[in-house]
Amino acid sequence: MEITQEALRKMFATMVTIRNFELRAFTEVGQRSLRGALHLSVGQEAVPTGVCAHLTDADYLASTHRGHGHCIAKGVDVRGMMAEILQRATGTNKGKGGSMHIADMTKGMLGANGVVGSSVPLAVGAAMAARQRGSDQVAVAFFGDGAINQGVVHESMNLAAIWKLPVIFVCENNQYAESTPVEYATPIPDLAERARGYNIPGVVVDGMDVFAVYDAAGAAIGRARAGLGPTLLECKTYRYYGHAAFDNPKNYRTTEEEDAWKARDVIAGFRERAVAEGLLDAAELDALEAEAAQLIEDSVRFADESPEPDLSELLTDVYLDTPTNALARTAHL
Amino acid sequence: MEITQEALRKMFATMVTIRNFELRAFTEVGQRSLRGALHLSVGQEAVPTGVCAHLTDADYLASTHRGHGHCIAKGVDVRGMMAEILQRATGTNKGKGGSMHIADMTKGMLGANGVVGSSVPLAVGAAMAARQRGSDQVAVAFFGDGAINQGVVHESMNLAAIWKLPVIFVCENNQYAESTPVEYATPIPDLAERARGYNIPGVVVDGMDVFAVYDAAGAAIGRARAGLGPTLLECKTYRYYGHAAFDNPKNYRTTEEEDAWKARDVIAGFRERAVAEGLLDAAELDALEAEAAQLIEDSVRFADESPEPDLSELLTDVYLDTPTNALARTAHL
Amino acid sequence: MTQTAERLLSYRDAINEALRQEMERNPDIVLLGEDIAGAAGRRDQGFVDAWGGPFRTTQNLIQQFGEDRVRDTPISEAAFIGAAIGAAAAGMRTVAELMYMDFVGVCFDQLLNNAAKMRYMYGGNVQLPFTMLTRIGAGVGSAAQHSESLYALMAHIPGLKGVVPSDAYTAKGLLTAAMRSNDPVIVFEHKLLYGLQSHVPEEPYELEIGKARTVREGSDVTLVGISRMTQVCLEAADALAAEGIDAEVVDLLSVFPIDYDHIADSVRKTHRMVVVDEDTPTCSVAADIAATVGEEAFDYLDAPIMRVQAPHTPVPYARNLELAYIPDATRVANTVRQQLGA
Amino acid sequence: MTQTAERLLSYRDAINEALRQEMERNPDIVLLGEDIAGAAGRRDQGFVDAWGGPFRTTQNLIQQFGEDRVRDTPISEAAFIGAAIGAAAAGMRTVAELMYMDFVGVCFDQLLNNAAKMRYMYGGNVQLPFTMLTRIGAGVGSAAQHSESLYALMAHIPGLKGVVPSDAYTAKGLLTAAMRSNDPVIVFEHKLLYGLQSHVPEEPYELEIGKARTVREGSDVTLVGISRMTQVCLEAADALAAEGIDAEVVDLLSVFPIDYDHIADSVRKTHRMVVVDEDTPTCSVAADIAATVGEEAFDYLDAPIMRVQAPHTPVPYARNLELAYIPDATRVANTVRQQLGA
Ligand SMILES: Cc1ncc(C[n+]2csc(CCOP(=O)(O)OP(=O)(O)O)c2C)c(N)n1
Ligand SMILES: Cc1ncc(C[n+]2csc(CCOP(=O)(O)OP(=O)(O)O)c2C)c(N)n1
Ligand SMILES: [Mg+2]
Ligand SMILES: [Mg+2]
Repeated sequence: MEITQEALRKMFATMVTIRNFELRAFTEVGQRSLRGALHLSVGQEAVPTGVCAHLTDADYLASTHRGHGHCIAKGVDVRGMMAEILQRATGTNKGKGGSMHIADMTKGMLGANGVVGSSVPLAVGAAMAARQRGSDQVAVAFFGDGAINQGVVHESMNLAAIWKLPVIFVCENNQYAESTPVEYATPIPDLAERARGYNIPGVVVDGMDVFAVYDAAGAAIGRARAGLGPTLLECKTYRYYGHAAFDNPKNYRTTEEEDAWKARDVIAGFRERAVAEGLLDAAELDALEAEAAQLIEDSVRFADESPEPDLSELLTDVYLDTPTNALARTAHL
Repeated sequence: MEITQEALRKMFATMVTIRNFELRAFTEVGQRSLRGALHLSVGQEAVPTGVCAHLTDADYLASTHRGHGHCIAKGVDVRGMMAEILQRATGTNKGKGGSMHIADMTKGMLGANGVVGSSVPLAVGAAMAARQRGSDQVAVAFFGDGAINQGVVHESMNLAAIWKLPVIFVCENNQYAESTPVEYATPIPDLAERARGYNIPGVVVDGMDVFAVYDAAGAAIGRARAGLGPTLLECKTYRYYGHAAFDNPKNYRTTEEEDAWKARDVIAGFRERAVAEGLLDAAELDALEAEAAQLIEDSVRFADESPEPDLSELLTDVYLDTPTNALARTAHL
Repeated sequence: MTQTAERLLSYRDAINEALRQEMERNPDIVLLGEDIAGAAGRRDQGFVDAWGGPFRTTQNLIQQFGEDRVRDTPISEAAFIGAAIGAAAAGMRTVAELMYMDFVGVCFDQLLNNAAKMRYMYGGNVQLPFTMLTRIGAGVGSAAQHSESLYALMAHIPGLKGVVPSDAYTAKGLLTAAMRSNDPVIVFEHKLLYGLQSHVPEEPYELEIGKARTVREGSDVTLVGISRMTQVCLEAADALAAEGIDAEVVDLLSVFPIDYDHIADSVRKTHRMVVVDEDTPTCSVAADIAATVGEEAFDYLDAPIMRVQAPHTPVPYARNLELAYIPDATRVANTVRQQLGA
Repeated sequence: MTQTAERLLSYRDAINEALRQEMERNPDIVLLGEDIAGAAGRRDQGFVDAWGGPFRTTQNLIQQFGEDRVRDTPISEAAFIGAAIGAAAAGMRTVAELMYMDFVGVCFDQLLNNAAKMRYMYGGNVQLPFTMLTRIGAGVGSAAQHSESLYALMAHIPGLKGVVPSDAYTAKGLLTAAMRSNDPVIVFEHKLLYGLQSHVPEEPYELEIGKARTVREGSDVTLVGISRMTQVCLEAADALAAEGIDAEVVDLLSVFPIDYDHIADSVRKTHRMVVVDEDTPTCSVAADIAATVGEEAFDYLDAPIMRVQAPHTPVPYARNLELAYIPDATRVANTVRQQLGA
C-alpha cells in the first residue's frame, strides 16, 4: 500500500509519542506514589499506529486496560491523558477514570476498559450505528491474546459477521496474558485461525512492523467501509515491560526471548528503514522525536498546574437528572 | 464400527422410548392443564441414542432445555421422569425441577438446564474430575445450534482443548433456535468447522442416522478415553414439532422442508435397515415397541399414584445445614 | 370510537404501542433481541414476524420498521446487549430485549461494567440512551431458571435505573420515558400481567422514572407493591376493608431511583407499613425500603415495618409449591392483621 | 518457637495457609484461577509460580501440589468457574478464584443458575463442595472496575453462602469452613487487609459460616462492621470512647446467612445501631440488616437505625474522591454522634 510522507511522519510521531508518554507516566506515577495500575504497551506501538493511520475522528475505537497507545493513535489529547492519570480535574475524564478508563467520544474513542473482552461488543454496536445511519464509518476493537478466550469476544465476532458490520477485530498478541503464555491458553499457533469459525478473513500480521500493520489494516478497513464485513487481524507483538509495575517478566520468560523481540523494535526499525529507503531523513525524525518529547513535557506541566477534582464530583455523572443528594442518602459523607 | 445385537436392541428401545415418552408427556401435560414449557426432541432421537450407547453410568452428561432424550438414553428412570413432569413427590427431582431440570447424579446425569449453553462447562468440570482421579470416564455436553453462539460454549471448548479433557461436545443442529434459522445466526455451513479454532477434531454427522452417530461418537469417545482430548460432533437433525407447545413451526419453515426431514425418520429408517440387513427381525422390533409403550403407560400410572410434593419441600434443598425457618423469615408463609 | 381516556388496552398491547409510537417518532431507535420478530432472514420465503417476540410484545414491528430497526439476534446476549450499549454511546437509541431476567447472568458484565459505569468513569463524556426490556415473575410453571424477578440486583448497581410497571397504563408511560431517557433504564415486564387491561391514552405520554404513585388512599396501614404485587396489595386491601381496616396502597413503579419520600409521606400518615415483593428477600428492594423509610419516618411508626416476600429459595416447579412461593393477598392481609395485633 | 495462639500471621498468609493445610488434608481439592501460579506450562524452562496469584495468596502451592491440583486458567471465567461447579457435582472439591469481584459479570450465570440452584431444582440430588475466592474493596486507586464490593449481589441469590473475613484469624477459619462445606460458598477477601496481622493458630480450624462475633463489648450503640469496615468500626469506637460513648462492635463475618439474632441481641442491649458497609447502598447487606433487625428488635430501639455506606456511585479514580467514597472512622463516629443527638 502507498504511504504519503505526511502519513509516515504522522506514524513515526505517534509511535514516539506513545512510548515517551508511557515511560514518563510510569515515572510520574511512581514518583508521586500514586496507586492504581498502569499497563504499558511499550514495544507494541506499531499496532495502534498502523491501524489508526486509516481512521478519522468519525471512526470508532474500543480499547483495553492497555489503552494509552490506542488513545494517542486515535487522537485523544495527550495533555488531558496525562492529567487524567495524574488525577486532575482537567483530565480527559476529570480524573474519575484514570489510565484504565480514558475515553473521548469526540474522537470516537469509546474508552479503555478494565474488564478483559468487555469493550469488544461496544465496537460492534458502534459499527451497527454507522451502518444504520448509512455512513462509511468503521469501528475497531482492540483486544489481547488473553481476551480471545473470553466468550463475549467470540459472540461479538459472530454477530459482526452475520450482520456484515464494519468492524476490525485487532488481536494484539503480545504473547502473554499477565504471566500466562499464549501457547498455554490457546491450542493453536495462530489466533487468526479463529476467523474461519465466522467465515471472515483472518490475517496474521507482523505487529513489530508498522508498514505491515498499515497494509493489513488498510485492506481490512477498506473492506469494512465497502460493506464487506469484519476482519480479524492477529498482530504478533511483544510488551517490553511487565504486565504492570509490580510484575517482573523475568519470572516467566527468558532474556533471549526478550532480546529477540527487542531487536526488532519498531521505532528503531522504522528509523532505519525510513532513512535507508530515503522516505524520511534523520533530521526530520529527530525533529519529530523532539516534538514528542516536548509534548510530553507540556502534558506533565499541564497536569501539575491543574487542580485535583472538586469533591462534589464524587456524586456527578452517575445519572443525568437524579439529584446528587439522593445518591448519598445513607452515605453520611 | 461393529454393533452387537444387544446394542442394536438397546438403541431401538431407547429411541422408541424417547419418542413415546415425549408424545405422552405432551398429552398429559396438556390434558391436565399443567403450565410450564415442554420441549420435544421428537425427530432427534438418534443423537442421544447413538452417543449414549457408548457410555456407562460412570460417565457424565450435561443436557439442555430439550433434555428428555438425553436423560432416557443415559438411563434415568422413566417413571421418575414422568412423575417429575407431572409434579409428583416421586419425580426424579421431587417435582421441584420439572422437564427443564431433570437430573440424576447416580446416572452421571448432571442435569437438563434451562439456560442456553449454561451446562456445557459443567461437563468440562466433570471431565476434569475424571482425569483427576485417573479414571477413563468421559463427559458429554449436548447443546444446540443456537447455543454454539453463546460465549461460554466457546470458552468451554478452548478449556477442554488445552487441558486435553475427555469431553465430547455434541452440537445437535436441529436447524432452529426457537424460530431463528441456523443459517441466519451463524455464517458457516458446518458448525463443526469451529473445532479448528481449538485444534480439536470437528466432525459433521448425519444425525438422522443412528448408525452414523454411533460410529462418530464411538470414535470421539474412544479418543477421549485414551487421553487424546475433546471432539466436536455436529449432528445435523430436525425437531418435528415446535420449539414448545405454543409454537407453530409453519410460521417459519416450509412443509416441503419438514417432509424431507421426516422422510428420513430414524425410527422408521432403523426398522427398515435392521430388517433388510437381517440385523433384527420385525417381531423383535415390535416386541421392543410394545415394551416401550408399556413402560410409558406404567410411568403415567406411577405418577398418578404418587402424591404431590409436601409443602414443606418449598424450603428444603437450598442449603444442607441452614434451618429452613431462616429462609422464610420475611416471607410470612 | 371510544374516548381516548377510556380505551382499554392490555399490558402486552400497551408495551407494543409504546414501542411502535416511539419508533415512529424517533428514527434513531433500534430494537434488538431473540425472536423479537422471528423467522429471521426468511422474508423472501414468505416468512416474517413468526413470533413477534416470545410473549408477542414486539409483534408487527418488523413489518412497519424493517429488519434494520427490528433485529433478531443469535443467542449471544453479552454481544448484542453490549452492542446496544455501544450503539447508544455512538449516537443511536437502542432497546434490547433480554428474554427472561433469569438469563441476566450471561450479559451481566455489560450492564455492570459498561452501561452503568461508562458515564461516571468517563467523567460525563458519554450519553447512554439504552433501554433493556426483560421479564420477571413466577406463576407460569417454568421453575427455577425462568421465574425469578431479581430486580434488586440491578437496583444495587449505581448507574442503572429500573422500572416495574404494574398495569397497562404504567407500562406504556414508563417504557416511553425509558426510551426517551439518556440514562440506561431497565424495564421489568411481569409475565402474569400481559393480559391485564387498563385505560391507556392513545397518544404517547411519559411517566416520570423514580416516582411512585398512590393507587388507593387509606389511613391504617401503607401497603407498598412492586410490579404485580401492587395488584396483590389492592386485593388484600379489599379484603381488609371488609374488616374495617383501611389500607393505603402505594405502587412503587421504579426500583431505582426509589421514591422513598412518597412512601415516607404515606407512612407518616398511616403509621404502619408492609412492603410486598415477589423478589427473593435478602438484600431486596423491600428490605431497602424498610431500612430507609424505617430510618426516615422512625418517629411516626406505630409498629415494625413488615415485609411479605418470596422465601429465600429458588422457584419450585410443582404448582402447589409455586403457589406457596408467590406472595398473595392472603399472606398480605394476614401480615397486616398481625401487625395491627389483631 | 512462639506459642501457637500467639503466632502472628498476615491475612494474606492466613489464606495461603488455609489453602495449603486443607489441600494436604484432602487430596480431592483442586484450585483453579488466572495466574494463581503463573508461567503456566513453563516448568521445563525453569519457570514456575511466577506470580503465586495476583495478590500472592496462592504462592508456593503449585510446588507442593503440582499442576493438576493448582491449575492456571485462560481468561475464561464462565468456563472455569462453571467447570469448578461441574467438577464439584462430579465428586471433586473445587476452589476457583475470580480475580476481582468486579468481574463477576462474566461468570454470573454459572453462579446464579448452576451453583445456587442445582441442588434445589434437582430435588436434593447433588452435593456442591465448591468455593469461590474473590477480592473486594476500594482504596487501591484502581477505579470503577477493580474496586467494588458487590457481595450484596451474591447475598440476594438463594443457594449461595458468602463470608467476609475481617482479619487473618477469621480468614483462615472461614476459608477452611468454606472448603469443608458441601454448599457453594464465596469468600470475599478485602484487598486492603492482606497485610493486616493477627494471632492465628497453626493447626487448622473452622469458624461456623453464618455466625457473627462481637469484637468489642459496649453499652451505648451497636456498630456492625462488614469485612474491613469492622476495623473502621473499632477505630470509630476508640474515638467515641474518648468522648465517653461506649460502642459495641459486631463483626458480621457472613453476608449469607446473616446472623440477625446475634445483632438483634446486641441491639436489645444497646438500643441503637449503625451498620457500616463499603458496598453500594441500594439493596445492600446493611439495608437488609437494618430492615430485619429493625423489625425484630423494634421495641428496643431508641433511635432510627442508621447506615454508613458508600454513596450510590461507581468508585472514582482520583485519590481525594476515592477517600471520600470509602466509609471511614470519622463518618462512623459522626453518625453515632448524630444518632445520639449530640
Ligand atoms: C474478565 C477479566 N478477567 C481477568 C482480568 C484480569 N486481567 C487484567 S489484564 C489480564 C491479561 C489480559 O491479557 P491480554 O488480553 O493478552 O492483554 P494484555 O494484558 O497482554 O495486553 C487479566 C487476566 C480482567 N481485567 N478481566
Ligand atoms: C441464555 C439464554 N438465552 C435465551 C434463552 C431462551 N431460549 C430457550 S431455548 C432457545 C433456543 C435454543 O436453540 P438451540 O440451542 O438450537 O436448541 P434447540 O431448542 O433447537 O434444541 C432460546 C433462545 C435461554 N433459555 N437462555
Ligand atoms: Mg497479551
Ligand atoms: Mg436448535
